[in-house]
Amino acid sequence: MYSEKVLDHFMNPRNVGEIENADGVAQVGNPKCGDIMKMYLKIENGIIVDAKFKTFGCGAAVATSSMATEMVKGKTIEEALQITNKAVAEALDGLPANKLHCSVLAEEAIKAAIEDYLSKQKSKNTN
Amino acid sequence: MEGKIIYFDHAATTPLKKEVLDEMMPYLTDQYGNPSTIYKLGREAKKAIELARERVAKALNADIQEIYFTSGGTESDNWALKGVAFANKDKGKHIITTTIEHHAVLHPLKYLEGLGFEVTYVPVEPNGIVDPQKVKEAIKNGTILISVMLANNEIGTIQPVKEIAKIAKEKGIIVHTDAVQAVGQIPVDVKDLGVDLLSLSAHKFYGPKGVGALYIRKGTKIHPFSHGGAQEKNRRAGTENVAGIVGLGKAIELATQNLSEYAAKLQKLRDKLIDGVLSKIDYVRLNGDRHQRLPNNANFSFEFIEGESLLLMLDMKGIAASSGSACTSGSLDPSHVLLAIGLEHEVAHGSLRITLGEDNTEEDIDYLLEVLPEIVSRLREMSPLYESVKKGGN
Amino acid sequence: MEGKIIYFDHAATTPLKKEVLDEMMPYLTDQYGNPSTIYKLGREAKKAIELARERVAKALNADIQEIYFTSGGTESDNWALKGVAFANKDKGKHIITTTIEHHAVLHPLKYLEGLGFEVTYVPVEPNGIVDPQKVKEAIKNGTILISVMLANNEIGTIQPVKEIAKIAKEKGIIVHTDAVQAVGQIPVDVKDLGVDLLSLSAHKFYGPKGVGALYIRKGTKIHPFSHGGAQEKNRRAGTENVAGIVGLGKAIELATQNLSEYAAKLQKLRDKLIDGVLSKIDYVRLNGDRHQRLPNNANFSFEFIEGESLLLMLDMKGIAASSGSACTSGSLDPSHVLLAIGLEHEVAHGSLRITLGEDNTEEDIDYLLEVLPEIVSRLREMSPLYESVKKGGN
Ligand SMILES: Cc1ncc(COP(=O)(O)O)c(C=O)c1O
Ligand SMILES: Cc1ncc(COP(=O)(O)O)c(C=O)c1O
Ligand code: FES
Ligand code: FES
Repeated sequence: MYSEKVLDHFMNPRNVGEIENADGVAQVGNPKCGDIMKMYLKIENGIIVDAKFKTFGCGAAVATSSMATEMVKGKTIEEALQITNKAVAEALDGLPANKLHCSVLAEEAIKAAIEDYLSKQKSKNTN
Repeated sequence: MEGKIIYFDHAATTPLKKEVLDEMMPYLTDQYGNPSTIYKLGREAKKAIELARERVAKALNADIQEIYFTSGGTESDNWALKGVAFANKDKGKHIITTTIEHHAVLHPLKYLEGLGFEVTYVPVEPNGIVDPQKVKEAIKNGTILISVMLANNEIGTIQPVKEIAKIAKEKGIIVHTDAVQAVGQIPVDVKDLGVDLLSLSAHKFYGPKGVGALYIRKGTKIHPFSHGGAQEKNRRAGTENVAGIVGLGKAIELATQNLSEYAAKLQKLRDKLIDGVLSKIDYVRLNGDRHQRLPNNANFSFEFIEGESLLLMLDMKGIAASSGSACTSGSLDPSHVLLAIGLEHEVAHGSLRITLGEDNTEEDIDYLLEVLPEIVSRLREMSPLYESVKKGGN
Repeated sequence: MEGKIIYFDHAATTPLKKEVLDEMMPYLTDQYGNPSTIYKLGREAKKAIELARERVAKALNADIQEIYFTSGGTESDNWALKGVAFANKDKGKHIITTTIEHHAVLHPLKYLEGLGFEVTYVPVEPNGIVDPQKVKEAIKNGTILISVMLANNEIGTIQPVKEIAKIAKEKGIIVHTDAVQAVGQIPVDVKDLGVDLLSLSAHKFYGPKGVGALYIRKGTKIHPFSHGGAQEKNRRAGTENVAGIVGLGKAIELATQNLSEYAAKLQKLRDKLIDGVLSKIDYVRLNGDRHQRLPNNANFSFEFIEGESLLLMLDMKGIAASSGSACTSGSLDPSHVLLAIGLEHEVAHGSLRITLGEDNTEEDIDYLLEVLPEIVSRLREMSPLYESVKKGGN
């Protein structure tokens, strides 16, 4: 069912936790559907220097969170926004068809956290 | 614990017993005759089937002619429901069931709704047991069938089928019970229960997969489900799964012979498990009635975590168990049973079902009680839901 | 020949091959997981099922997603017919079949007639083969399904399913073929045949009893037959008969690998048998086309005698065979197939079906050719019908 890589990222998730005073934070998903992903980003000069997550969800949800945080680290905001759920799933050597929706959550979490960062920037600038 | 699996999912399926396989083997080798044929090889196969039928009848306190073999619990349920609905539709088109039936009952009923039947789904109480009075209130003109499971496959609650059958009989309504989880766990006596139809499945009591039976009380109006050859007195066509039927017969004989001893052993383990989990872990609840439940079933909900993750971590530790989380099946809604007893979606997602069997020991329970708290807290540490509770709580 | 049985009833069922049982054994012992579960034991069972599906798909030249496992040929036929009828009834309620189909096709169709469907039974020619032109003529507005068997189970005739499918396709009509007797005897390629649905059953080609498959071409509108769990992509509910499915997969792989060799061997034996019987016994006819028939099938009618008596005497001699006599089944009418090819009732009663298999040898045929004439004349000596012929004849 799950690839070795998925199981590895599930059992040893990278970047679990919170970032104090993160530059961008967002929570996506719905506990009703059994999946919530919370993403924390630390951003310096337009580059994501750290990422952490917390996830309530299945093995695929945890593994994609872990992989997504790995993938955004070191990337510019623009690059990070290009990351698709497909790319995350591929980086994990694929997901079962009925688990692809869990990877959508990862893509949404990145985008939402960056949006949070951008809107904070905006309000900083306007203030 | 290297390599060894601790199997805690006996409600999903059970291993085939050695003695059962031994009785099946001739019918997988030399005794390959088709039971419908008249030469010796065929007559031997026929005899084997009839012995199995006798054993099933004896186990259920039924008459031999009331037992029909099927391809499993799902076929038995489909046959009972669709067969009775179609055969009695002139008398009415209303059927009563509960909200916690297995999909093998609910989905045929959904199908029948599409064909113009009306179904009332009686809700269960928070402890997972249906109130017979509510079933009675659901009866109306045109009610032809009531189907209530004897024991629930997820939360293990035992339903008051006998009381319901009594109510139904007064009104001349046919009663079916899905006893797939009950047979081999609690005594099942069709005469005492007073039901007209009863489904069972061999692989739930150490028999083979893909074979089951339907008890049909003499005189019950029902259509065949599979039409074709004259097997099973023209009521269930198809060359018989001889080895499977032989296995079913032996398995039910063994299961009913040792029932009270077996149940007592499992109940003791179950209680140890329940007490242990409730005392060692917080934010946890036991689903289903504490006492009126199968001796081998424990079902918990752990708040803030999700069931599939829990199962995967248990699997890594060599433990096989089950969950009512939707993520297990990749669908959106968690178990309809857990929702029916009033759990919130997010709580239902964090459920764990442990169902014990004869291969389980005290040590197995100890091991589970050792690893489970660690796993639960590890998953909670990862959970954004737990975060807010911790913050709010301290 | 003391003690040994010569088995000449391979159309009724076949012995399970050793290699097939060997592949099944793990799933009857250690690998007992429920394929729907997510831990390792369950995943292994799931993998085994998917390998079997791959093998069936390969054998039939189908796509893997087009293969669904069932409890046998009868269920496959029931599902195909009822499933298509119910799912397409808005388009029409007319179905076409032939007069020589198996009861697993005819009886579901009778049932559908009771539910308001209309069925045309196209007669076959005296050689037991249906004329595609007559099928074409039976098509009308509202024809939704044509079901014609690939090979007949009694007289072994091979039907022009490919031509029929071509005609049907031009009119957008769904085509089902019951290939239960064909698989393992002749090449079966769903794409070449052009059918939408195809039934098969493992126990006819040295696989286990109680397991079969239905090929459903992608896009074919069909309802599920058994509703319940999400197995088989939500189209055939019920915990899978894992060992049986594994056996089906292995059996079909073996059957198609050695097909031409196997068929050539049996055809040679069959021809020896047919030539021998026709030359050694008088007042006998071969039923079904001499050439367009299964390599393993011979079906004779011996005038003035009755089939059950014949079978019992053969049984005494250690020979297992079959008959289309009504007396074999205790019913009144002899085989509908023999009547459909124009046999008088009394002639149909005296029929003998010999179906060969890989365990049969030249010596078996010699033995049959030795004892059969004796038995036939002994029964004729007892027959009042023969008496008058003898008197009239000589
Ligand atoms: C209560 C109940 N009913 C029906 C079934 C279906 O039986 P089977 O798996 O033999 O089709 C099951 C088991 O899956 C069950 O637990
Ligand atoms: C042509 C044909 N169709 C259907 C069937 C039914 O298959 P099963 O015996 O597996 O139910 C048979 C065999 O009995 C058959 O010969
Ligand atoms: S989080 Fe529910 S299926 Fe992945
Ligand atoms: S003569 Fe007895 S059944 Fe035909």
